[in-house]
Amino acid sequence: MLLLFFITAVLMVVLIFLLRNRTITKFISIGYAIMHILLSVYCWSNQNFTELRYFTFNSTGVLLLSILSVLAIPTLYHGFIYTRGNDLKKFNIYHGALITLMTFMSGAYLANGMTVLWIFVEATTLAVALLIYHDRTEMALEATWKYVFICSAGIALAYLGILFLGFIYGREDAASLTFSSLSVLINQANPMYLKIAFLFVLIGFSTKMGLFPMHTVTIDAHSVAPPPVSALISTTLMNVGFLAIYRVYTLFSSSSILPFMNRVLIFAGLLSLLVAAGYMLKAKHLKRMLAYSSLENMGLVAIATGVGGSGYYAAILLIVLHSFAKSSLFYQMGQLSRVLGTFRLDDCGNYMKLYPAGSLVLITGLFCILAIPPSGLFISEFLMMKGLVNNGQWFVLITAIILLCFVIYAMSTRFMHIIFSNPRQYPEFTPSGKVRPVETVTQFLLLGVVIAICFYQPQFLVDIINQSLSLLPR
Amino acid sequence: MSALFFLIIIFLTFLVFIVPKGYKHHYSLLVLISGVLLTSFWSLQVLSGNGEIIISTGVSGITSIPELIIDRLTAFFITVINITVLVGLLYSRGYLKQYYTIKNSLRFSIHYFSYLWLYLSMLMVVMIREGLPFLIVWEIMALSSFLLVIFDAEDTSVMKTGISYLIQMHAGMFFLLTAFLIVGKATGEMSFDSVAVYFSGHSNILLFILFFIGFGIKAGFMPLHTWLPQAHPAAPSHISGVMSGVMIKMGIYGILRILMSVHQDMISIAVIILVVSVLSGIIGIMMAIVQQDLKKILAYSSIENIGIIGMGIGLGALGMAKGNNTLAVLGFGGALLHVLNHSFFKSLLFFNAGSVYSVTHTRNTGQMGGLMKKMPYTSVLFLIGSLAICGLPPFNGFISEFIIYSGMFKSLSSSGIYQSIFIMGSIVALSLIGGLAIFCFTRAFGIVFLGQARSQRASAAEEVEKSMIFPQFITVGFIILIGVASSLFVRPVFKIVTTGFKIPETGLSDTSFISSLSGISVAGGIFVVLVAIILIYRKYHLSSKVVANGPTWGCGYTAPSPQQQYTSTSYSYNFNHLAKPVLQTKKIMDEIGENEIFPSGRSFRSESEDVYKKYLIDKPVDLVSGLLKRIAVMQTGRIQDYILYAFVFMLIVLLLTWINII
Amino acid sequence: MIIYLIVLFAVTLIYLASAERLLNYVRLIAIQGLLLCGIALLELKDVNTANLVFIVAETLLFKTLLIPYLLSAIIGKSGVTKVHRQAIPGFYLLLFSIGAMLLSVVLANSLINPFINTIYMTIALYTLFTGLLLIVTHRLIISHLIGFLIIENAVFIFSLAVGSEMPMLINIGILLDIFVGVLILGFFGLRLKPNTNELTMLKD
Amino acid sequence: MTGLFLIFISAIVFPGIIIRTKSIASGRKGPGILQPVKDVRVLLGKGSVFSDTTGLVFRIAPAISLSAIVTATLLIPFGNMKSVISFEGDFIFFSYMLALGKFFSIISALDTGSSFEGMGANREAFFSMLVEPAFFILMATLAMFTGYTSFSDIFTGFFITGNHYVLIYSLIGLYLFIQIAIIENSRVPVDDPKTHLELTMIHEVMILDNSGFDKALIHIAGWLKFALYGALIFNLAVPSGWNVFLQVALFLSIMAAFAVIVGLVESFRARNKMNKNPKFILTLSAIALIAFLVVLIVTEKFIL
Repeated sequence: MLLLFFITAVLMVVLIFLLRNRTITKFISIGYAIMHILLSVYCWSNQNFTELRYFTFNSTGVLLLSILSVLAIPTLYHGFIYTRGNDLKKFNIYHGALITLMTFMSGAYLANGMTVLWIFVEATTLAVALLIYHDRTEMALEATWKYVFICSAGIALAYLGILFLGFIYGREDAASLTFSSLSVLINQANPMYLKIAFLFVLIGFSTKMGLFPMHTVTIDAHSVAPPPVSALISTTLMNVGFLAIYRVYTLFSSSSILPFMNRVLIFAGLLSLLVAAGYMLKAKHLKRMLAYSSLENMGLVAIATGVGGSGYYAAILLIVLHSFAKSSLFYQMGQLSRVLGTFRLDDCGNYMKLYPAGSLVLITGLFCILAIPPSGLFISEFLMMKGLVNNGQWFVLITAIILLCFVIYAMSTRFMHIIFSNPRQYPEFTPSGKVRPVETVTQFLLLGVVIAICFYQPQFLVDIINQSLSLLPR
Repeated sequence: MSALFFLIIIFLTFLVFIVPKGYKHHYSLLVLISGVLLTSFWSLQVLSGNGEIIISTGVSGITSIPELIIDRLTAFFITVINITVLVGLLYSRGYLKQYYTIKNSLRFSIHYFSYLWLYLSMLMVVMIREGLPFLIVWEIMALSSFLLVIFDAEDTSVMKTGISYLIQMHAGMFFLLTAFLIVGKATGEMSFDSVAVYFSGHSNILLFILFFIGFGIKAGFMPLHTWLPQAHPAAPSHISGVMSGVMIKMGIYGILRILMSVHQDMISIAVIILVVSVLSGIIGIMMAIVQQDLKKILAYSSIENIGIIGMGIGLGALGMAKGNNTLAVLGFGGALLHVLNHSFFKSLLFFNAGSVYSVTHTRNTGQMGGLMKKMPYTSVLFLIGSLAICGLPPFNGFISEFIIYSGMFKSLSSSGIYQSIFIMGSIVALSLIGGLAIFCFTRAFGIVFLGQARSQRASAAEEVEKSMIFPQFITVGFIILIGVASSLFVRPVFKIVTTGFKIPETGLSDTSFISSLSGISVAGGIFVVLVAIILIYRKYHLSSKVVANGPTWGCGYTAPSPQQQYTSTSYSYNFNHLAKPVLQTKKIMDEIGENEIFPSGRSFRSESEDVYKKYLIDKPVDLVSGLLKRIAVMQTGRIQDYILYAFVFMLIVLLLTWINII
Repeated sequence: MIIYLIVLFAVTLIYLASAERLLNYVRLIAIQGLLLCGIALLELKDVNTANLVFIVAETLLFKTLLIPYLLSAIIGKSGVTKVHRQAIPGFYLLLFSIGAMLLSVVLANSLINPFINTIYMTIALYTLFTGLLLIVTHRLIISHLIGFLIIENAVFIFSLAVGSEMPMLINIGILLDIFVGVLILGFFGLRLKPNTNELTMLKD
Repeated sequence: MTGLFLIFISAIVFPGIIIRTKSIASGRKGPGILQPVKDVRVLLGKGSVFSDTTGLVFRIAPAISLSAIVTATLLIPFGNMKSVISFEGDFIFFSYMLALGKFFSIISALDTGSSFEGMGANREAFFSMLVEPAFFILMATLAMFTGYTSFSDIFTGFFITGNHYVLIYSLIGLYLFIQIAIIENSRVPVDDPKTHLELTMIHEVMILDNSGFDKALIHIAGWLKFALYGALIFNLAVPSGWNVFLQVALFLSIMAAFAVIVGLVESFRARNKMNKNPKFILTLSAIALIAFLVVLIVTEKFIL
């Protein structure tokens, strides 16, 4: 079934570039989205089943894959609206690159070996580069250049980490061994190797995950990419980065360096919170601020994983809910740019009068992303803090709380400024097409899911998360 | 089955978005009334019968819908919530008419939706006992009140206050969160009952302080109060009425619930509460006296009344610590009754301040005056409210202060040296607060309603429409009812306290104390009869005499102007002079330079900014945000710096592992 | 015999640290490609044809011919010949590279492991550090590109250090890496306008 | 009931005695004792002028303040006969009822809208706020000493304890009640009724605009307040056990002595500077606290 999926994907991309017809490209992309949903349904039905020797459907991969399939439809829908004005060539490049990106990401989710995962992650960088460069502006060029360069440099570092993995067993095709077989040999390795391997992997994949050391380029990429693409980047692509680090973390969790890993993750998480809070206070551009909020949430995920115990559940739940909340906010950016014409915060204003449905999305989205209780993110924040209190890490708890308060202050002032205050100079920009409120339906659905999970977590979600934590120490 | 009704009401609140703009008010009134009926049915059932009702819905999942447990204390707080929230919504119809044309229908639906959810979340706060759902509902209360406060968010100062309010509520919630987590860590389960288990095993003082700070921020005790005087003037009046009448009482509810499960070192807890409440009471009312903004005066006087409630609780705790049952019952009983009374007269005062604002469009007392002639109903209601808040006899404020006083006096003779010093201190504090309250509210009422109109706005004022006046008669009815027939209300309150705090049934509730309450009613009755007799005789007497009108006695000065009247600053001048160390009143006038031969126009403004806000909130926040801004210099745009960060991060981690910190 | 090639490789690294002209960089990259091809062929004993084709393609075809050609085209277009004043003075860079060399020797010895040939470990670490140093200390985009290519060479040497013969998967990985390098060079190098030798518009 | 009757009589006589002592002290014969009553009767006969800036409050305030003081008198016991209304904690009701009277007189002064009356109102509110704690400390001390919390029980139980410290409390109590009466009625040390400069007055300036019937009510209220505190002084000074006739005689003589003292103080002492008053009033609370310390020692709580 997976092979069928890959082949049809390649076929579709080729068709798009051959036929060069706008409606056909639309149908192909919708067909691809449906096929993707079928794939995730298939993966749900037979979990832990290995296909094509390098891909197993283990629970974390399947969970993140289903998030991608859920987000595929709205991304395409908003993509159609966004690229309505572009010429045919750009339109086709956009959709071709989008399909390749989604295929590579699905491959990364299901990979069962580090090198296979590494190859797909490298491939996603190339696919994303095309999408970021969609607007063909000077800033887009610079952002793409930086993104590709830093990502490949980071991934090269990650590859060194993987090679260190290989040194541990001395066998030639070590890197290609599946995770399960690797975990058996883990404890006779020299801990210094494991530490350096984990460090390299963490720094390498932090470019993808948007965690502290190499988060800088993802923020540039978000501020330049078209909103539906940045919705995908800031959610599913970051999940790929998280998955890579998470795989290595589970791999090494049974060895003696578990405390080292936890402390490094908390250290990186706190630093990303610090940087995010600092930049949020100075944010002048709306999409960059959302990118910093992703940095902050990924910092929380890192702290949650580093906390252990109830923190693991919190991390996975945070990843799932963050994907929904952040993507709905980025879809809303598409409409906001059409209504207000700019992302510079000083020129945005009285959004409530111009587009009430959108401002309602902004208000609910603000509370969901800031983990203020009706949002499910509060549950994961609660579990994270529960872990912190159980481990007695008071310093981490207090700094996290203070930084979160600053982040809440910064984001709510800017969001409320956009919605309520009247801008300094009324923008002479008249909205091009009539922005129909029906476009916000997808965003309300996603935010509704986030709020619903705060009150009632369905059993299937709880089971799959617990399954994905089965390898980790209790 | 009754849980089903509650879920239906919760569902109905979402439909307010669909209802057309004109009928949003009626729809939300309908939903509110059904909620009030349902919950008051439950609370009456509990108050009349004994024991508690448990309403649970059998839905599972990690955070399944929690059980709603209603015991006597919850039933009491439900009645407090129901009455004021209902009157608030009825009042808001007239008040919001002025915004009808300016704001689009989504703003109104958000407003009514968050009003209903403020009501529901307050109900659930008092009904839920489990840790996590309690925190969720606690934050929903803060969130819905935030949305209500920023109703007219067009002007940025309202927006800024709203956001700083949200942040302080969120910080308060984090305190509660940490406290519950500590309990969860020790006892494995997070709820109010497991707090009792924790208290029996461990030292109570630290955990109590955490809870006290968390609930104290919401209640508005002195050092944590800084959001209150900002949020209330910014909010529309019916919201600030409901918020300061009812919402800050949730903090008091939380403190009472925790106190019920305290086992050891109750004395130090009682001393902490007493000291903090005395501080809040005195400094709260002292700040109220020097404020110019009418709603700020009322906000600071809420802090004072919270201080009085806290004093009652502190004395109750002192009584329980020393095993002095009369002090315990009277202390807690007085505090609970003052919660009810305060919700009545404070919401009454805020509603009338709202009527004044909706007519004169200003809150600055310096521009009001002589409104009594133009707005008779509003001013009579404001007068009743200020009489009640000063605790003057025929009204309900006096009853609760009387209970707290008699608790203190009764226990004086039977208490040791330190306890009697504390009680004497609180007697002095309470009497001082009484005097200061009279000073404050004579100033507020006199300057705003009496004398001549000081500005064109005040002279052009006319009475608000009837729909804003009639709902307040419910509250006035309760104020007078509690004032006169006080034993009707005091007996159930004592029952709540004795069952809640497990204090053995003293002879108190039936013989001597109730007789003193009836004594008060008799004396009050005599007073009213006397006044009536004198007034009737006066009417008859003056009918036969020559009654003429003339200008006020100006000591010969023939052209008095309204500006010469005593303004709010001059009224509080000598007090301000006396209380200089506590209230730093700043005089803002740009000095005249030496070489300025013909100085240009000067303006003088004196304001007293909140000392606590400056030192406790503004300074640390600016310090940390300045630090954060300096740290965030990483996004330099150069690729080599980005690679450098990775390199440096790796070196730091390797270094730390080498000297094995990590 | 391999030792001589490795020592020569180390010498190219030192020259890289002290080079001034961009064209020198290109020549050094080509020499490194050659050396890598020699080391790989000598190191891997039982090389089946598929592996052989891979290695030759990687080293000879890409690293010695295609990439230097693209680099010189970019340098010609961008009009910048020397790198002085665009980076920290060469003398200090050389000091850093010597420091990096000592560090890699120390590190390689501390990571003694029966499966790893420590010589390869030292040279790989040294290449990695030089690559990072080149990126960090220069402001020109082209020197960033060259730094990146050197990190690619470090990865190649690392994979050699693993064992006697190269697994297929690692080859694909390295090939993909080099492909990305070529993509960056080809697509972006040409597209960048000559005067934008450093891009710093996107910042906060 | 006899207590009530006696208080009314002494109220009528009280102002006359003060004026008489002041005139004798200044070498004049002075008007008759009942002269103030005659003035009031003249006032009742007159019509009244209302300023057009005043409203409802100005018209009902005098009536309310008078009836507040009358209800307060109902609480005062006489000898071992209980007062008309007596319940536990009735002195709290007593002081808050007086406060109610003050509240209305203050806002009626503000209602006239003149700067003089505003000044008077502000001072009245400010000084009465400072005097409240003194009264409460004294009553708390007495409640602590006797163990009861209503006027009648305190005063009856006050002398039964047979403890010679009783003398100290009665002396302190006497001094405090005299001073409180003087402050409440704005007599000399705090305010000079005879001054004609509105800027320096307190109580007189608040009733500048009242006329006719209302002014009469206010005068009566003033007298009653004096009689009230006189009765309290009597209850503290005279043990309740003695026979009734002796107590009635003593009551009247104490009342007269109280009036004479007020007159003498008014003739021989100048008025305090206005900003010295807060300090003067605070001394009262300090003295009351001394009484509190004495109680602590007496009831062996504070072992020296």
